[in-house]
Amino acid sequence: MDIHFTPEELAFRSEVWAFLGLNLPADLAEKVRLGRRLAKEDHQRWQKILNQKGWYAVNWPEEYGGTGWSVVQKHIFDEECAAAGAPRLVAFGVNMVAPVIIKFGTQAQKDYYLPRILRSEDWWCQGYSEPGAGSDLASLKTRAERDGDYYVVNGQKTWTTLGQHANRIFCLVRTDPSAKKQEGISFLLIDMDTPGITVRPIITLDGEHEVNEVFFDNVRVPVENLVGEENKGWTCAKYLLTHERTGQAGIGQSKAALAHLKQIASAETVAGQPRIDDPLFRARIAELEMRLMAVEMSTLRILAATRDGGVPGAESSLLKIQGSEIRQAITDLMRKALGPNALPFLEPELESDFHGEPLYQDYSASPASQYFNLRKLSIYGGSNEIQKNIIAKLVLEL
Amino acid sequence: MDIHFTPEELAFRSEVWAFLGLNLPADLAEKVRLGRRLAKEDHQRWQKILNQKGWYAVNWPEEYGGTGWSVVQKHIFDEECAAAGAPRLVAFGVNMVAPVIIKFGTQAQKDYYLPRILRSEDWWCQGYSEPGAGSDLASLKTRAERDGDYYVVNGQKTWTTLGQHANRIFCLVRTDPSAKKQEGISFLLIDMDTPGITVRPIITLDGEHEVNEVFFDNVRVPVENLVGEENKGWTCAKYLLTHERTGQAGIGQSKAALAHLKQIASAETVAGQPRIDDPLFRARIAELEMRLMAVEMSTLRILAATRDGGVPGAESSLLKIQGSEIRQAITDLMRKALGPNALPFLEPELESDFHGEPLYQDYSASPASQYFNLRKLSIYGGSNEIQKNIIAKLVLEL
Amino acid sequence: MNFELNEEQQMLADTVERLVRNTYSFEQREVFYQSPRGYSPEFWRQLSELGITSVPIAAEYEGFGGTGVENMLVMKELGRGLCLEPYLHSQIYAAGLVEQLGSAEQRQSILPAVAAGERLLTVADEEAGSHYHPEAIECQAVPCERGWRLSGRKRVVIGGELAHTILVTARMSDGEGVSLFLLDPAAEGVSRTGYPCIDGPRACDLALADVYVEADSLLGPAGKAAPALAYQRGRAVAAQCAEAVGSMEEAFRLTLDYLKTRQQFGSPIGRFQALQHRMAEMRGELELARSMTILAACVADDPDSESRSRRLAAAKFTVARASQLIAEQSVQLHGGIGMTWEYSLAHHAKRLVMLTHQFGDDDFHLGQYSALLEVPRQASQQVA
Amino acid sequence: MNFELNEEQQMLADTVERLVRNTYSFEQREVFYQSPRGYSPEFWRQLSELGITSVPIAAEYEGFGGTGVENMLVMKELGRGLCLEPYLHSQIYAAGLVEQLGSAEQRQSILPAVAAGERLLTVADEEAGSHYHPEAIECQAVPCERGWRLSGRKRVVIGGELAHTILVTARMSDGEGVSLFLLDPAAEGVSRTGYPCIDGPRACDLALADVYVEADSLLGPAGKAAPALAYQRGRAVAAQCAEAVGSMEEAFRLTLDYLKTRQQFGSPIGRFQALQHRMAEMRGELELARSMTILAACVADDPDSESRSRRLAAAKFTVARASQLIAEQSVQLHGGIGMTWEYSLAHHAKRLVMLTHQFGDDDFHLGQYSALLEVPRQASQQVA
Repeated sequence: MDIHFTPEELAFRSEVWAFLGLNLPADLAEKVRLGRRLAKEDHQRWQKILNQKGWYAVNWPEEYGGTGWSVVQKHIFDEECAAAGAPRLVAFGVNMVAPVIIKFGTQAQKDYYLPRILRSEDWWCQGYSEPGAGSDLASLKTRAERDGDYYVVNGQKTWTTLGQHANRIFCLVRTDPSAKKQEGISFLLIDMDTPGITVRPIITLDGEHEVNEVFFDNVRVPVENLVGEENKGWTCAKYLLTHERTGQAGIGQSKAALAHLKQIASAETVAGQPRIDDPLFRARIAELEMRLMAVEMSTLRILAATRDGGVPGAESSLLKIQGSEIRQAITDLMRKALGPNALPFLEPELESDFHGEPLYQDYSASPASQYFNLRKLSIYGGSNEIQKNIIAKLVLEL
Repeated sequence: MDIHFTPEELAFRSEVWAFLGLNLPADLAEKVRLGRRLAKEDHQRWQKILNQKGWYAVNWPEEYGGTGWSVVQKHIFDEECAAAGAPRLVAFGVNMVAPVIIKFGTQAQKDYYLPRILRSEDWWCQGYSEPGAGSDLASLKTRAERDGDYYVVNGQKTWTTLGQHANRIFCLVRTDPSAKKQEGISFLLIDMDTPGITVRPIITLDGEHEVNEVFFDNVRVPVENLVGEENKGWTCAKYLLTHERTGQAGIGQSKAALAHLKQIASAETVAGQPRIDDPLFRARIAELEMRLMAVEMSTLRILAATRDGGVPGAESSLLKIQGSEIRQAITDLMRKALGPNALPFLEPELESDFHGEPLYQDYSASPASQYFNLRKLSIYGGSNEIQKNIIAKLVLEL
Repeated sequence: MNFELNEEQQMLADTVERLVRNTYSFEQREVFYQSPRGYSPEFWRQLSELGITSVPIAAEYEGFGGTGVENMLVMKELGRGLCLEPYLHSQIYAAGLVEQLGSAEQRQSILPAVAAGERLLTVADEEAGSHYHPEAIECQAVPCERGWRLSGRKRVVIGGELAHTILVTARMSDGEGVSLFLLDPAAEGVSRTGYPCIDGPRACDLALADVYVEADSLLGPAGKAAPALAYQRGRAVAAQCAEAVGSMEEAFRLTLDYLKTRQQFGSPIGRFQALQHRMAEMRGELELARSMTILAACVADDPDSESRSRRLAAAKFTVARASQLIAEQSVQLHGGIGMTWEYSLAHHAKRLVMLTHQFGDDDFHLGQYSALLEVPRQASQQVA
Repeated sequence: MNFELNEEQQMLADTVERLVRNTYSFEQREVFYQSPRGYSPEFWRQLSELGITSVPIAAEYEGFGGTGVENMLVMKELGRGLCLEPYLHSQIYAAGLVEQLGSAEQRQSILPAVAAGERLLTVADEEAGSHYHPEAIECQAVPCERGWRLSGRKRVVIGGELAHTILVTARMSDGEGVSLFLLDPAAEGVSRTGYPCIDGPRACDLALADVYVEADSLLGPAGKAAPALAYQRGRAVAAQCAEAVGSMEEAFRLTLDYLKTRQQFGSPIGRFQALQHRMAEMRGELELARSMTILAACVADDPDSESRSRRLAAAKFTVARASQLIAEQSVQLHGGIGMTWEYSLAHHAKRLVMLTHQFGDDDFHLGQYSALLEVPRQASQQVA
């Protein structure tokens, strides 16, 4: 037992650091640091750079193009990427549908989809939630009826993150309406260009268009797009959820955000005195930093204890709760550090292509927006309440 | 709407203050201030002084010897008593069984018991909880079977506070075992000297003997000791519970405790600097004082909104939760203010008759003990969880 | 001590409540928000017709002569409706400063028009580096012939784009202390950059480049505005607490309704005990916020004292904490739907959180209270 | 970086676990507590026979040469059993000071006997007004012929009644800084007042009235003990975190069992969602405490650095907060039964809360961490 990095791990960190220094575009890092919106092209640009190095599909098995890194290496990579201001990877393709295809897909599906994901030719989105089925995911109603070599899909999905960019969607659909809840659900891959699909934006409280409603009106999906067995889609869903929750811990992101908070709290002054020198505010930052240290150690410890490449079972629920709470707490303090300067709602300054003079400081437009935006962290991917239910049931056996 | 005291209220405060200055024995006040145990005689001495003035049965209707005070007057009285270090009144007689007897009792019961309570001739205790029926009070099992002019009582009560001093106990007993839960329960007054009653001490984590188990083995209780109707005891119980919860808010006690905390935090020094000058610790005290101010205002407001003499319904649950939490929070800080000096467990210094030299300071023996002792506040009188259930059901109608 | 409204007060509350309910549906509010002024001149006209704009102004200036309690009643309903009009900054805060500091002439020339809703005021007292400390400013007033020249930048002046007169704080170049000036925003050298705040109302940044103001635009004695600013910020804090309570009540009501209707796992989600307990806790905090808002309203017009300052700080602290709790938990209990622009709840959440960014957040008022904490003297002798 | 115990470490953990389970039932503990020494000499003998008392001592002094990880494994089991023996103060804290500061002769004469469990040590470094700040003391050392005279009072010396040697801190009368002296408690002028602490172990106050100690009782250079005290307190903090984790695990286990068996309202109370969620939250905090305890164990023997200090402060802070939460909630979830002397849970609760009163509570370590917080330099230039 030793929490010190080995010489090999330190060398790996240097390698990552050097790679980022050479290859991460400065304009991208700047946008990330300032909390700007990232355009689809911004994401794709970075994905391609990573893929060229072979560092895009970090979580895949080596035979499919993964890195074979240890839990600690992945952690170092995340942390360095976040610290350097690399865009957070959009998980739906590379870290969500891909592991499902690798585990449950046919050879043809693997051969077709995985390279397209690696090359950023496909942008995936997730068709899980429905208006009537949020936390109670298994009560979903979108139907897929077999018609020859096709499924005919009807229904509605919602909270589809970045669906406006996507050309593909993976969906949970009900293939056997007579079966009970979890049974009778299947996992389908759908081309967003198929006739009958409509995407409608949902504007969130921070004025952003990040999520969407997706409507399916007699959408014909070839049966070979079924992943795993018909009516066994819940198995894929559960497998994917633990992947998703683990990814959501977001330690690297939190560390970068905390560093940014400290910069803001040092730059913002009251009567010339930096906010970070106020004993109470400093203690709040200290408390958060200590908690983040604890969450980081826990994440590493829990991931290291797993055997199958760092995806724990029910304990991923703990990581999801703690990871989301700490990210929210950091944006809370960031907003507070700005005092009255957090009030202006300067949407143009948040645009990906904003190059003007900021009204106040370059960092001042995003903290309040981000604080509101990140309320989602404790809601999506299974709300934190659902995670506590899971812990009570599966970990505590209550 | 005006939260300022009227001239009459200010005059009343002066009157109470003057009375306490003349009549509260200094040795009693000293024991209270230092958190010493109070002997039965200590309580009785103070009760008799109050009764002589006509200020003992504050909550009774005037015709039975009550004061007819307004909610604000009662609050002023409580606050001044607590500030002066008057012993907290033991509620079981004067403020618990008495209101039940007044509301549901026969004339004979009123004529007999009320004067005895006023004159401190009876010490009452409460026979509610049972080993198998804590929060789920209505599941109690102690039976009372009719045998001629007597009930024959068998069973066990527990958590009987100061039962070792009592000569009377009021009990909830099951008179109809076939009825469902709340039905079939009756409210009985029992003489503790009746053959078949055994009292056994329970020692709590702070080493105190404050609560007891009471065993009933074929205890014969005259039928005229039934209060209200047979099998309708739950009505009395509910009535009493709102009285109990309201009394538990304990604002006066909390204010006195907070003042004591500030004294300790001023007296305890680190390298010569009073603890209260440490910015973080000072902020913790400030936060608590602000919260207490809010709880005080809420208590007054909720009590003032009631018509029948200051006993609200389900909203008393809010007062119980907030009142108990704040008292616990004060003892928490008091313990912390002492640092390592809170560790010694000096039981002799807590004795009512301790007159020796304290090992450290005269205030240092009790804070840690009190912190542990007051964990009871969120457990008894219906745990705070039960209170939240009540709020959800009766106030929020969820 | 009594907690009952008198008949007149109850009527006032009912009037505003009805007006807001009838003219300020959430859909209407969105229209007002998107409009050029960012609020509803028509609603403002109705407020003035009903005499509501005159409530905080003294009777001698054609006002209603209301106290903190009347202000509370009005602000609570404006908060419930998420109203965008600059009532707090114009009618209460700025008008209060004019009334406290102004000469008889200044008061007579300004306040009746304010009471009538015809003249909008606001206060420019925050700067980039002041963070709720109105004395920590850099804007300067240099004396010149028959007046002063003002230079500096002001931040986040609520309602500043449309105000007819802006009360500007400046540091005296030739001495100590902060002064207040009546500024005509059309004066040469004044530039305003407007924007919406994230919780709805519009504000502006104000740049003052050697702006000339005449001698009679000084409000009160030179360099001595700090006590009045502190006192009137206290009145504003009391009113803002009421606004927050109105918004919290509405957010709580929406959430409670949602819990009773939204079905998951085969029953209304309000049947789940964990959510019930959270609602009970929120209800408790709301109750405390209400109580402290009443306390603040009742002491807002008391003479200045440490006790008044402590109580107002405690009120803002309590209300700010409750506001954030109820904002966050209301969204959480709603799930995704609580985060959508098209649902009023999301805007209540924003309002409740961002209100804490005016007149001091919870930590600011915790600091204020700590500084004023009554500490026993020579306690060690007493207790040792 | 790896989180696995090696075979030897696993064996050590199992050995202590078994010994504690077999000899330290809660009923036995009560007997030990009531006995004159306040702990079990027999259990101590068993610890020494199995070599456990030697774990923290370096091999050159006939110790096992364990690191922070081995100390953690031992302390966790002692915490689980609520053991009353002064392992932490004697074998880890005091022995560590001797090892770090002592001359070769001092080390050789003391440490082998300590490793064998034959000689008990403790440290007297707290005074009434020091509150976790070992440099804030008043006890004085006045030089005299061939030695020093010590005067002053020490508070709450854990295990001080039975220690064969007490390491006493004193301020040098003729200069700056704190020194450490080896004190024979039988020396003239030493008086001890013993008592139990509220969480079980016994301690004493120590009065030193012109106590003569010889020149060779000085441990390390005169006036320069502060860095060693800070460093060894760090090792003690790491070990104490482990003790707390053992106790938390047991309190959590007892509570979980209780929730599964206690029936109310017709079902086990563990079926109530509000209690389930609270248990999930407690489980989360326990997990964090475990992780930080591992971190602390791994850095405890690192060379002194700000990074080590930060991590140890963070560990103690995290563990102290978790300890209080789990103590309070375990009692609450048990109801009255959790408050009774005859049930082990109540004693775990006391232990968990009162452990925070040694080596600094959560606020103390929050302050330490704040002081060491890494702050970006010239951040305003970087970000502006």
